[in-house]
Amino acid sequence: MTDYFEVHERDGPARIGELRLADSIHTPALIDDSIEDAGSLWSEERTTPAGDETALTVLPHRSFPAGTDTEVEEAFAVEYPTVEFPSAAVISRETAGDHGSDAYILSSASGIVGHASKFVDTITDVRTSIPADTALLLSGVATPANVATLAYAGVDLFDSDRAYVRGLEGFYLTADGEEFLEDLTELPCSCPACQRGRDAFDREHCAEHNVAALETELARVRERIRAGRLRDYLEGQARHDAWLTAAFRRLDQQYSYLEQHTPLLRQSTLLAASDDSMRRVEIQRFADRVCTRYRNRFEQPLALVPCSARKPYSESQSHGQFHDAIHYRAHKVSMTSPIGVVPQELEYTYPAQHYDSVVTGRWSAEEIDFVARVLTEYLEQNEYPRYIAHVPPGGYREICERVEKRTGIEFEYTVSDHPTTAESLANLRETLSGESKYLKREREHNTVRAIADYQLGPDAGTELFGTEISVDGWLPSLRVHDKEQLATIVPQYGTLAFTLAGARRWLDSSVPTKRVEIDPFVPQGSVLAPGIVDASADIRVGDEVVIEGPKAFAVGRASMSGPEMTTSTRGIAVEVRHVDER
Amino acid sequence: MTDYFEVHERDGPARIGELRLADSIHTPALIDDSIEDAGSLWSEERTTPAGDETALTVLPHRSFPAGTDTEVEEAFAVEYPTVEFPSAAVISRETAGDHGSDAYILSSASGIVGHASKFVDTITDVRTSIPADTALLLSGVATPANVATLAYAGVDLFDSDRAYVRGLEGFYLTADGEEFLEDLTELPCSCPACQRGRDAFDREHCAEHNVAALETELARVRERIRAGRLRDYLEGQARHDAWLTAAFRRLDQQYSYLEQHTPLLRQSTLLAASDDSMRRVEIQRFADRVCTRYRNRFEQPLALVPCSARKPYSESQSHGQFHDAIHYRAHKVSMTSPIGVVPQELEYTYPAQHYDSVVTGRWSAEEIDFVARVLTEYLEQNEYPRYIAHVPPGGYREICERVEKRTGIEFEYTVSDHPTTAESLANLRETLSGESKYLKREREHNTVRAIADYQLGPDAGTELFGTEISVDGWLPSLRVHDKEQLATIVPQYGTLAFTLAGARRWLDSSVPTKRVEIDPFVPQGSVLAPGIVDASADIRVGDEVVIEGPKAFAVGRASMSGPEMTTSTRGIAVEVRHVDER
Amino acid sequence: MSTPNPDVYEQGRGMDAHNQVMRDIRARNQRTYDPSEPTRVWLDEDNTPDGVYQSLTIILNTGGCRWARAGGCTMCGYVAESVEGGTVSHELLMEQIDACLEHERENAGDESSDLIKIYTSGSFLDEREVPATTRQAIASTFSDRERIVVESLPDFVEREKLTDFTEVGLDVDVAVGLETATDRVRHDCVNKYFDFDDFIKASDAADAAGAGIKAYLLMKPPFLSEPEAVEDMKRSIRRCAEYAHTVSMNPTNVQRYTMVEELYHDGGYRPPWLWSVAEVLQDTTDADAIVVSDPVGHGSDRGSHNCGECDDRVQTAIKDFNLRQDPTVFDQVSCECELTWDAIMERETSYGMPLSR
Amino acid sequence: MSTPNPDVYEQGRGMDAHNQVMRDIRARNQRTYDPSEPTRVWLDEDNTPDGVYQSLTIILNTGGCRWARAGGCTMCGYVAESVEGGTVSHELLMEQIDACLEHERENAGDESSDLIKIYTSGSFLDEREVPATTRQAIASTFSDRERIVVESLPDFVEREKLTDFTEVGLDVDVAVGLETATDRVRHDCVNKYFDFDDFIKASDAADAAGAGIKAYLLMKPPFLSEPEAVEDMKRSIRRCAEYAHTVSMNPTNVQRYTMVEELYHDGGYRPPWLWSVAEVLQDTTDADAIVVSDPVGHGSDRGSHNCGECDDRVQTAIKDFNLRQDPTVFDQVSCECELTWDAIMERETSYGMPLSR
Repeated sequence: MTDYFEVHERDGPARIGELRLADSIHTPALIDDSIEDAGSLWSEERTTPAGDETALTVLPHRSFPAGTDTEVEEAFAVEYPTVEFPSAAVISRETAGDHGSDAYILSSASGIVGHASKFVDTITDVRTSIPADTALLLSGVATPANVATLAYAGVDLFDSDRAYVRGLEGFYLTADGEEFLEDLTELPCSCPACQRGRDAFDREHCAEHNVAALETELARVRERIRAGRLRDYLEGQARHDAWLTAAFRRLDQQYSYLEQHTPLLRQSTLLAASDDSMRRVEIQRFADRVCTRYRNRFEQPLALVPCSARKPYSESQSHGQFHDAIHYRAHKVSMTSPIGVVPQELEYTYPAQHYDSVVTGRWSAEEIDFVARVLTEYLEQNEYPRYIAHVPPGGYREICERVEKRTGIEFEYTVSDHPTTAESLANLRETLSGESKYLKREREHNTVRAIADYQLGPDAGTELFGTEISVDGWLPSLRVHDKEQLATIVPQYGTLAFTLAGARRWLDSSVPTKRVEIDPFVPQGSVLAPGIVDASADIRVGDEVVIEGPKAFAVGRASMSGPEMTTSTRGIAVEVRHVDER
Repeated sequence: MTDYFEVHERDGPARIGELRLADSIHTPALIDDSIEDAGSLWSEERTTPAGDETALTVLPHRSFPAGTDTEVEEAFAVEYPTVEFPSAAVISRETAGDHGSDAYILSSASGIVGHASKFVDTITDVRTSIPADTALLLSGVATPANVATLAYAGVDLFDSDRAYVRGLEGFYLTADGEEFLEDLTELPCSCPACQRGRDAFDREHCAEHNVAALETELARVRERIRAGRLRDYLEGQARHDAWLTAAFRRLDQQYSYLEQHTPLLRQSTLLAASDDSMRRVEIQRFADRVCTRYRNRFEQPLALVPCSARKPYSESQSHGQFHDAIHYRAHKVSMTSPIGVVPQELEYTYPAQHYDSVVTGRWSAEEIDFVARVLTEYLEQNEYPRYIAHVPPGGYREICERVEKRTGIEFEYTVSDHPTTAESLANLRETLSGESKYLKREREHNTVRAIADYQLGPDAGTELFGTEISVDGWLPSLRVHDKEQLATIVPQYGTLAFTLAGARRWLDSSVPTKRVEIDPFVPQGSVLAPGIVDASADIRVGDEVVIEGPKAFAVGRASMSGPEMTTSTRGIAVEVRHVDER
Repeated sequence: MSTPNPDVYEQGRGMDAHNQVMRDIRARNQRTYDPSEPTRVWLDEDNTPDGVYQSLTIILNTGGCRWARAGGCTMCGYVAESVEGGTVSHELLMEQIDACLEHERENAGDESSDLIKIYTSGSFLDEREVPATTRQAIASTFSDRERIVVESLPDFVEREKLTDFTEVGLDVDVAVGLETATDRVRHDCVNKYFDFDDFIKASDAADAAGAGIKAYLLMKPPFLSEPEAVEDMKRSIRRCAEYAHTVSMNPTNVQRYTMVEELYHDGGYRPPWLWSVAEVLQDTTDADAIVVSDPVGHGSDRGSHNCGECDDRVQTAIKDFNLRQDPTVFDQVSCECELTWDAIMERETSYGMPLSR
Repeated sequence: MSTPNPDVYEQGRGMDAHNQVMRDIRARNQRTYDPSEPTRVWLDEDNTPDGVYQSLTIILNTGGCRWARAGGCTMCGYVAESVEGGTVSHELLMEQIDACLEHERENAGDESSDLIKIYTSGSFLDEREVPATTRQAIASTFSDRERIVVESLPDFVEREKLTDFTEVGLDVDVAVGLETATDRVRHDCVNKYFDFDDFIKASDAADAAGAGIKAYLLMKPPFLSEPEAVEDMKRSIRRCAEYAHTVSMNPTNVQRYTMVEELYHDGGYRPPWLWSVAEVLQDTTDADAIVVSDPVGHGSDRGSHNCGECDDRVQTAIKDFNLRQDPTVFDQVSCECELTWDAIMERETSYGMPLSR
């Protein structure tokens, strides 16, 4: 149905889309000059407009402004005709659904923007109700300050009306807020309107500036989405307004909505610049999987160590020293804010080697709470013969002591001042004297299995790679074989990529498979959404998936979530790695 | 000595200054075309340059780049000549001091920018060593992303060199960071260089853009300083880079440096958008003064209530309801994040009616820690016959329970679900039945005394207004009389403004007076820095001060801190309210 | 009531929904009123076909509009001010009239008002609201005046009722709350059940009695954007002018316990700009009727307003226009916010409104 | 050593400070070296007044520079590679020479090098480093070659020592680490104690022995900006050319346990750009000497480098220039980073450096 909108890139619920008009618009964007309103049915009877590809035509509608009662909405709801040109249907939270249009205009926009909980509840509801590959348009609300948050929540199209009118009202808008024009001594902007200088600058120039600032902010948002770093941006920018901060926090509370839209892996660094970073899906998901899916397969004692600024940890000087002291006689688990705990096998797995955080030596109460909670859960799931904590005093130590109280475990502490002093390292070495060493092969096998657990579910490592496998290559670029090659660890993400043989083994195992069912064709390079019959609901962008159809068996990496695959009619759904004709 | 630099406005250590060249430069700013380098003494012997008012002349110098050993610095330190034109001396952290120049150039800039703790330690050191009314210049380091933090720490002058060169190196700079130009699909900026579009945009354009972005950011910084809202800006903007976040956090740890520069009051709203806001001077100072200076003078029970979004609390609907239920039978103290606790007498006092915070219903562990600590200290200082906690479940209740554990106090809880339900309000009303009422006069007297405690020190309220006073006006605009008028409460700040009679009483009391000693003249409207002989070190911007000189006795409000008054040679030091010739 | 057309089913559903919602909203109102006092009474000056008169305006408390009790108009909060039970006796109604005369004496002294205007927030000509006896008594009470205006829905306009007034020598006008000449808007946005044809019939009946029609129009019911509302008013005034000698075009104000208030509260409604009122008045001087407007609560958030700076000046110009019908009065007022209004008129859509507050 | 001038006091203090700091820095180095092995040895091609020769370069381990032991040059880390104790016996020095000859045989086969270059990280002509006996034995060892270059501070350049070589038929050059012709820079930035006048005297002494002078210059000691460093080199090359037939102008590289390394580590120093080297070479073709350069560690952060893309190409051009003295070799290389270098040359000041990494 969606002939004129396609999603190209995703960063959480935000996306880079393309509205395929005569001149394509790359969203999130302003639609200003490319929209034609066929008019309201409240004021007049209307006929279905002619429409063409030069503009998005708003089909005749009865809009329900914010505050309209649902009974009224039901009574006056209109049926939208099927048309052959790019079209938008006007909807409310109540009437949101698949009306066959390319775009949906939410008529209550003015009532939800500025109100964090209404906004988040409405947008998540609407976005879930309309097809994934359609654009959501909010008219008359976008400002340079709010548009990043709006796009982050999943809004694709905007107009400049609000920013323009606000300028005429004497408000100077920027990405960091709104000022009375008359309060400004100078103009903190480099747009053409602002070049004329403060004295010559009137309200019409202010309106012009506001639109330029909005366009600039949208370009920034698009660039951030392309880089997979919109959330990082918001953690700073949204703080300029209390409602925007509240909005992204409340969105974090809509975990399942965000989780479905958050990729399993990214190339870019995740910047944890505030305690809010801990509530990101990437962080919560990692902590959750470590506690519920992963299990330790080593028999040696636990050696808890602090994380390092350098990633992966193993490349840091301090971890080099820990490694030397441990000398294969303990299972190294790193404690870190904001990630929680990182078993040595998962040091390469996103986001364990992809985050950067603010180092001031001070742990916040939130950080201590979070890491203590994760470590407690981890230790409740994984038993060790001994528990060694090679951690410095302060936050790390406090966490360990909390965990001791909760779990009854007693740590052997090996650091008095700092973990990398000669004395501390000697302590660690001696504490482990007499412990058995694990072998290189064991370490490699366990790494492969741990990543399988993490990626596919509890016990997946054992189910898939429990016996009769061999591993070659160098960490983290390991290859797993049985008779033939089954999988490889992708070093930049620390995840498994399957061969067809690996995919078959996965399918045959008791581990739940992420499965994409396709029409009778043999995919070349990628599977497009229209060719998909069904897809597992738990598929996330970046997940390994098995593709099955009457004519082909294949394996690849998902470019859409499962729900998006089943509701989309356009766009690349899976990048295929290997394929067999049937 | 400083003939060519004057500070006009202050916002923490940041300031709006004026470098009085032929064309004045308003700082923080780029000095690019207005600096003349008389050259390095490392490479050649130099003579004192001619110099004139068209530019800031850098006197012949031996600069010590980052990493220079202090012994070398001492051995090669130069004496700067006294000159009659705008001049800058090149200094290091070691050689910083009063060299008689208008500006000081820190030669180790490239070594400290990017390193939070080095940066903060160096700048606070240097800024404290050079006179307050001189400009600090950091050359070759400013970028759109870091310049707000640099200015916040107290740097006044910059140049575009780094931003320009970075552009030629292919880095596209914005206030939210740095991207490889080649990674950009489009240009998120509206400056003239970026108007040409991505395809035609080369590295020289990128350099041009970077400089425009830096200039724009500086304009934004200046506007934020003028509005008293630079810190609020940083709490968002600085999060785009881990080192900048670390820098403002470490600066928060330099409490005495920040405190000296932070005004006692502001007109603008303080936005608390993250847990870092709790470590702002304004917040810490309020909490500190409530716990150490203020004391409760009511005999009624304590009624702890939650804060309201509307400020002052008394104007909110919920506090209206609490007020009705309490009906003068308890001392109302509001609990609030991020302020801590606010006794009813201080509801108007900055920042109690000047903050806005993010409301999501969730309390962070940091917030709970902070408010619990403040409430504990408060209750250790103030005893009540009964302790009633009219607070909702969740964070508020958790805090009360923590405080009960720490203090041994037991609260009477009067809320089951929500504090404003009819049931809860009835509970509160009934709990207080039988308690005596305080009188309107008592409330007014205690308000005046509480503000005096807060503003002037422990027991100030009793010492100054303990007996024989009368109060008229309506809260918060109260006037205090004995025989003549002594003081007024300034309603927008909730602080006392003294009359001459009030000032004399303050001076005669045992309460430490904030005193400014001046030369023999009669100040008209304001006292300028050069007229000041001495000033109390604890004077802060916004403080009431008593002015004494051979020819005049006066009272006014400080525009500079005490240390700034004594080290400045230019600028308005005190706005005089009343003056008597002697 | 309405003629069969393809929208019937939908309209019926719409009306049911509107009524249901309005009933729920009104039910939140707990207050009751004293039936021996008029709802309101005031003195003013009015432009009539015979010139400018001093006027006495009476809002009779008659127990409220029957239609409103069923749900009623989306913007109307007057029912909220009516008595409990729903009917007011002849005696009480006459007590109200006496109170009004008392008010007139106190405020106008000797000078009695030549024009009497009686509104009931319902229909004065509906005998379930105002019994024939009362109507006749009132006619007789005011027989010494020049002209009387009585409010009624078109259904109740019958020649016989009007002759009660003409017979005592009063010129009589029926004030009809037409709201708009566009049936679709009147039905779906205002939730008023009659058709323009009913208004024409009422006009014929009044004509037959020698009475006049004063049409009341409503600028910007809910669900219309600012430009749609302005357009609707321009069209409506021109159509009404064929049947009414006077058109009172009034901007919606946000009354308590109404659907409009719900929208307003949630950010989905803004009362019309005073510039819009001025625009319509200026634009329709060609219409063959006196066109007046009386923005209630002008300048407040809930009333018709501009930016806050110019509201009083524009209101004064409107008042002036009401008396003089001279569009140049609007040339005397200007404000920076006209730019904003221009932009709203150009940009506001029904799916992106309100674009300003 | 230096002539009295108004800077004496300051210079003395400066030298004391530099020496103290350098001693502290060097003290951090814990490593020692085997005195029976040369510090380094390699084969290369060299341009001499008589044409291009195959050369054998030997860094003799002589126990290190006495000046360096007092503190020494701010950029010099060679002392770190010297033996403990500080003197190496004749026998061990000859063992080192044998090892070098072995290296030559292994790598050059039959073709023996006509040019021998002996450096000591100190002064070959200082008899406390290399006893007269050893010097003479080495002269005799290489008597079958064409030319020998020996390193020395100017103080030790005496006619008698040089005739040891001329007498066995070797052309001889003294390699003098002049670093810069500007006394102020040599003293304060490099911390080398002699004056340009001492260099002139040494040149006279060499002349008397029929020996030549090869002057070594240092581009960009600490405390100079990029443009100052370039300017200093251009001036120095022109002044040296009057006394030396060959000038080897070498960019500073960041050696371990040096003051330069301290600055570099803390962000206060960047080695010179290769473009700066090229600029100086191109600009000084008018000087009456062979001018060459051999950037050590080119392209690395610690060596002379450009942007990382073009380093190898520029280095090749420099090597080419060394042999051909043809400035057009630099026309063959270009890179986007020349723009950056241009900006650095225009903008970098000594109080705002380094402006790039």
